[in-house]
Amino acid sequence: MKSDLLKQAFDKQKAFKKHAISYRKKPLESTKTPDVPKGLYEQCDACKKTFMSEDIVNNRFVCPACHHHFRLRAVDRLSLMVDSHSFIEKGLGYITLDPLFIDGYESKIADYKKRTGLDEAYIYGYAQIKGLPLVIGVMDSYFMMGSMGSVVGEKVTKSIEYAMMKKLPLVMFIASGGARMQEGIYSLMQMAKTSGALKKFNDQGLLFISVLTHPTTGGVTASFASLGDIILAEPKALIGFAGPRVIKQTIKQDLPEGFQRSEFLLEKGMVDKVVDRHHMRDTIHQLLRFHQKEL
Amino acid sequence: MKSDLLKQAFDKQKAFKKHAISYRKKPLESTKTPDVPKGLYEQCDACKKTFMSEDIVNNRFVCPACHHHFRLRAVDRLSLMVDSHSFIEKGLGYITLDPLFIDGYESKIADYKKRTGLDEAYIYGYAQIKGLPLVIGVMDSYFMMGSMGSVVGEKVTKSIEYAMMKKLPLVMFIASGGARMQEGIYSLMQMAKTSGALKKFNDQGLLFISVLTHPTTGGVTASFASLGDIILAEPKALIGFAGPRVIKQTIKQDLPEGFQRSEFLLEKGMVDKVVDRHHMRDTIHQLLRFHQKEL
Amino acid sequence: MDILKKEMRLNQLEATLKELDDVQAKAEINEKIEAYKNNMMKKLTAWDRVLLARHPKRLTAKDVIECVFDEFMDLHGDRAFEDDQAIVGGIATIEGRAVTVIGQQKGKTTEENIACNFAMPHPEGYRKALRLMKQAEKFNRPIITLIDTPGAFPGIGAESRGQGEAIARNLYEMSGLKVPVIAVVLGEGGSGGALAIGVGNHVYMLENSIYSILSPEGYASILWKDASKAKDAAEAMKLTSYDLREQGIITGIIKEPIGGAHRHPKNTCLNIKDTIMRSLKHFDSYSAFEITKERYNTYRSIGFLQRFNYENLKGVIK
Amino acid sequence: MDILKKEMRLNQLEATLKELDDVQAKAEINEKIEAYKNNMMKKLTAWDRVLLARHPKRLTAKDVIECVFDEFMDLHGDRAFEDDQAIVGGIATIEGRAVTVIGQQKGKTTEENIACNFAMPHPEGYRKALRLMKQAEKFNRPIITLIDTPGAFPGIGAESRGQGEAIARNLYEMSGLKVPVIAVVLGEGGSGGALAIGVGNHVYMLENSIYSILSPEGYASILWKDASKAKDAAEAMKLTSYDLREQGIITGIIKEPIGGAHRHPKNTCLNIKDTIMRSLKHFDSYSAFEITKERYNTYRSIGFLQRFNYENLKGVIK
Ligand SMILES: [Zn+2]
Ligand SMILES: [Zn+2]
Repeated sequence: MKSDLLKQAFDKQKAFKKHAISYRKKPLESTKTPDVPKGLYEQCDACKKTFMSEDIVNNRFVCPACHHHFRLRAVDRLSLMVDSHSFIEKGLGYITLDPLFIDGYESKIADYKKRTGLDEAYIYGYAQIKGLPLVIGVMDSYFMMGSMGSVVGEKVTKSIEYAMMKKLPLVMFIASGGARMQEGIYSLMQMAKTSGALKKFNDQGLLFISVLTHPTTGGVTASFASLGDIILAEPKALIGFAGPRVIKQTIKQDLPEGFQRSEFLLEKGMVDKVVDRHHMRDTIHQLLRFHQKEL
Repeated sequence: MKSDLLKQAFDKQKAFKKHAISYRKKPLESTKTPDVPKGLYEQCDACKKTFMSEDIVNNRFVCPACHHHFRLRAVDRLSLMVDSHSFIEKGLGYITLDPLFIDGYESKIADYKKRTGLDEAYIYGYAQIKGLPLVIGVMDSYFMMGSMGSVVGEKVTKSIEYAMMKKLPLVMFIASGGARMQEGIYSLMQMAKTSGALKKFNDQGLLFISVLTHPTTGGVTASFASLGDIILAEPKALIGFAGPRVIKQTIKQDLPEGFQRSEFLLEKGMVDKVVDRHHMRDTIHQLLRFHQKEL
Repeated sequence: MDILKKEMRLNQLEATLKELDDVQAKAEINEKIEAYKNNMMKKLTAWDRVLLARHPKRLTAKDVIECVFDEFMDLHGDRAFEDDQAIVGGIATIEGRAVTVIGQQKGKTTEENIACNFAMPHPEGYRKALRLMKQAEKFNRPIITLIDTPGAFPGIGAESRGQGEAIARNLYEMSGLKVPVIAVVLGEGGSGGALAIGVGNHVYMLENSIYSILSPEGYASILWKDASKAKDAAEAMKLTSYDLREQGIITGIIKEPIGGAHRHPKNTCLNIKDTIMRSLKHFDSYSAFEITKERYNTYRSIGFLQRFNYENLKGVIK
Repeated sequence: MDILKKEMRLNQLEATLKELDDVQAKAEINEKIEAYKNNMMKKLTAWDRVLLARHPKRLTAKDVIECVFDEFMDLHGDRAFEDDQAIVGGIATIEGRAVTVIGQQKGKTTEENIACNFAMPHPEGYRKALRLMKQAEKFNRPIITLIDTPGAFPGIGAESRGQGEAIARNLYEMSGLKVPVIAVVLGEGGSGGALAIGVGNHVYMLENSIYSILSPEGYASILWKDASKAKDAAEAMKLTSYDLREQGIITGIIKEPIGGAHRHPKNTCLNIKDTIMRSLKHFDSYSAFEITKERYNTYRSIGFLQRFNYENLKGVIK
C-alpha cells in the first residue's frame, strides 16, 4: 500500500522537474565567522533599536543594547559553537515528499531550500568543540519554522544513530514550531521514532544534551527536545507543547507574565540551566569534559 | 563500640528480670472469629452511638450506623483477612532493647507486651486468602502507636526476606505513628533498611501490596508503606508524613477539609484505591489472583 | 447530508417500526430500514467518520473495558501530584489472562466530561499511564491501550507541569517495554495526547475512529485560516482508519456495524475482543527481546521520504 | 555558659587584639586567647554542638562545594513540578574526577532562607536529587551528598505532593545505586529529610554536626511535653558525631577547628576534601556489584535489638 503512495508522490514530483532533484550537492561547513552582509542595518525585535549587522554578529547575534537573542540560522549556530572547519556534515540527500498531496507544499519546500541553502530544517554531523569530538545537530527555524516532517524525523534519528555508532556525545540545538501538519500522521509518528532512538542511545550510557532555543514548541517538545540528560535553554526562549495562542483561546484567560519562557521552565523544574549565548560554547565544552572517561 | 552499648543494655535489662525474657512462646494463630467480650458495649468514635461489641465485630469492626472503621488489633485484622487457621507466624523471639537508656522505656514495652500479647508492633507470617498463599504482615497500633524501632524494622525486613525466599506475594497492613523516638537514630535507619529490602524484593518481580489503615504517619509513610506495587487504603484513614498538628503549628493556618485522609490521597494520586473493610479481603484476593502465573 | 442527519432519519424509521402492530406494515418498514442503511449509511465521508468518532453515544474506554474484559480493577494515581481522571487504568482479565488496560476516558454527561476534562489528559495522566505500564512490565502483563482523546490539554497547569516532558517520556519508555503493547483507537486519536499511550506493537483502529496530528478544525484554521473548513480538512488530512492502513501506520481495522459502534456496542466489543485475543496470541511465542525489537523497528521505519542513493553522493561527502 | 556565649567572649578578646599595637601586649592577649580556646571551648556539650550545627555562620552546602571542588556546574529541576532551591545539585570535579554533588542548602540571609525554605526540601527537591543520582549512575559518577536540613517540611503542599512517597522512593532507589555514595553531614541531619539523600556507602559527620530522628525541641515536647527542655533532650538523644560513631551508624568524623567550622572554613573544607578523596579511592577497586552489596549490608545490619536463639524456639515455631 505504502509503495503505491510513494509511487504517486514521485509521479507528481516529476512534474516539478526543477525541484525534484534539488538536494544539496555540497555539505555545509562551519566557518569561523558567519557571512555578514557589509554595511547593512538590522533592527532588534525586542528593543527596536537599530544596529549595524556586523555589530550584532560580532556580539554572537545578541542585541548589544537589550541582550535579546536573535534567532539563528543553523549555519550561524554552527559557526558560534564548533571549532572552525571541524564540522563534517552527515546525512545529506534526503528529499521531502508530499504524502497528503497538498497544493503548494512542494513548491514551498523548494522555496525554503533555495532561501536557506538547506535540504531540510535539521542538519547534523561530526564536529569538535575546543578539540572535544561530538555529534552536533541543529534545527533551523528559518526552514518552515523548523517543523518536523518525515525528513527532519529521519535525520534526527540518523544523528542519534550516528552518535551511537561513533560512541560520541550528542548535542542538539532545537528550534521548531512542532510537527509538520502538511505531512499528517507521518509527522506525528516522528515523535515516537526519535524518542525510541534516544531510548537506545541512553541504554548505551551516552550523553545527550538538548539545547532549547526560541521557539521550541509542539511535537518536538513532546519528544526528543525534552529527553536530554542535560537540558539547557537560551534566555527568554518560548518553550512549550501547546502554543500560547491556543492556550489563551482555550482557557479564555490572560497568561501569566513570562509563561512558557526559559526562565519559567527553569523555575518549574523542566530545564537544567538557562545559558546566555555568550557562555553556551563554554558550558557545553565543560559538560563534554565532565563526561569524558578521563578528564 | 556497638557491642559495648549492647552489653550495657543487657546489663541494665538484667535488673528488670521479669521483662528481660518476656518473648511470646507460642505463635499467634488466626481464628475464624475474633474474641469478643460478650455482653459488652462499645461507643463509636465517629458518631458516638453505642453498640453491642458483638454487632461491631460481626460487621467487621465497622460502625453499623456511620460506617466508621474501628482501629484493629493485629490479630483481629488477621482473622478478617486470612483463611482460618492458615496463618503460621514467623519471626518470633525479638527483644526490644533500650539504646538511649530512657527511664521507663523498658517497662513501657513490657506493659505493651502484656496488654497486646505481642512481642512488638508488627507480626508476620505465612497465610492463605481463599486458598492463595501469601506472606502477610500486620502492624498493631495498640502496641505503642505502631511506632517503628529496631525490632519492627527488623521484622518488617525479615517478612520481606521471607516472602522473597518463598517467592510469595507480600501484603502489609500498615498502622503506625511513625519512627520510634525512644530508639533514636536506630529507628530512623529502619526506614533505609526496610526500603532497601523492598528494592531487592522488587528486582525479583514479586508483588507487594501495601494497605494503609488509620493512622499511617511519619517514618513508615516515608519508607515501606509508600512503596507498594499497589497501595490500598481504608476509608478516612489518616495518612501522611508530617502530622496534621505539626503542620498546623508550622503554617499557622487551618488545614483543608479531609486533608491527609485516604480519599484526599486518592485524589492526589498517592493511593490506588480506597477499599472498604467489607471488600478488602475480596480485593486482595483478586489482586493475588491477577498476579498468579496462571490465573 | 452528513451521517448524523442520516442517523436521525434512521431513528425516525425505527421509531415508526416500534409503533406498528401490523405484521405486513412492519415487514415493509423493516425493508425500508435495511435499504436505507445499505444505500445511504454505508459509504461514509471522512467527515462522517469524524462525526461518528465524536458521537455523544460513542463507546467510551470504560464501556469497552466493561464489555471486553471479564474482570477489571481500576488503579489510580501518578504517585506525585494527582489522579487524572482523563486516564482510566488498571488490571483486567481476558479469557483467563491478566493484562494491564489503560484508556482515555470521555464522559457521557457534562458533569462527567468536566471531571475527566473531555478526555484531555494532564501531565499526571500520562505519568499515571506510565506507572501502570511499568507495573505491567514488571509483572510481565501485556498492555492494552484504548485511545480516545481530542489531544493534550492546552492549559496553564498542563504546561507548567511539563506535558511536553510527560508525553516525550512515555514515547521513550514505551519504546523499550518488554511486554507487548496493543493499542486500539476507539474514537478520536488526537495528536501527541493519543500517541502518548499509543506506541504499540500492534495498533488497531475502530473503523470509524480517526487518528491525526491535529483536529480538522485546527488544520483548517492554521493552514487555511478558516476553521469552518474542517470538513474539507478532514478529507485532506487522511485521518480515517482506511487512510492510516493505506499509509502503513496501523496494523488493522476493527469493523463497526452500519451507522457506527454505538448502534451495536456488543458486536463492536466482540470485534475488539477478537482482535485483542488474536494479537495477544500472536505475541505468545515472542521473547521480550523480540517484542521490543519489533516495536522499535515498526516506528523506526515510519516516514514518507526519499533519499538519494548514498553511493552517488560518496564523492561529495567526506 | 553555652558555646555561643563563649564565642562572644572570644570575639571580644580577638577584637581587643586587633586594636593593640604593642608587641608585648599582643603576645599576652594572644596567649589569653589560646588559653581560653583550649580551656573553655574544647569540651562541648551535645547542646553546644546543636548550637554550632545551627550557627548562622555555619558553612552551607554551597560554601563547601565552592571550596572543596575544583569546578561545579549546578543543574536544576525535577522535570515534573518545580525546581526546589532547598536542594542544590550538579556535576563537580575533584582532583580531576567528575562526581555528582547534591546538598541541602541553607541561606545566610532571611531572603535566602525564604527562597530555599530554610533547607527543608519539598517532594520535588527529593525528586530532583533522585534525578541527579540516576544521572550520576548512568555516567558512572560517584555521588557526594551534603546533608544540612532541619528536616522535611510540614506543609500542605509538601504533603499533597507526597513527601512520604518521595523520601521512600529515594531510600529505595539509593539502596540500589551502582556508584558509590558518600554522604557528609555538614550541620543538621534532620530525620527523614536528611536520610532521603543520606543512604551512603560511607557516611561522615562534621565533628559538630548533629544527626537525629527529630529535633531536640520536638523530642522534648513530645516525650516530656516541654519544648524548653531541648537542651536535656539533646543530651539524651545521642545525636552528636561521637554518639553516632559509637552507635556504629557513621563511618567517621571530620574534624573541625576549635570553636566550630565557621571559624576556619578553609581548614574544615580541606578536611572534608581529604575525607572525600580517601573515600573515593577506597571504592576505586570496587565493582558495581560490590558497591551495591556493601551499601545494602551496611543498612541491613543496623538495629539495636536481640533475638532469642532460633534453635531454642524451634520446638515452638512450625
Ligand atoms: Zn535589543
Ligand atoms: Zn459510628
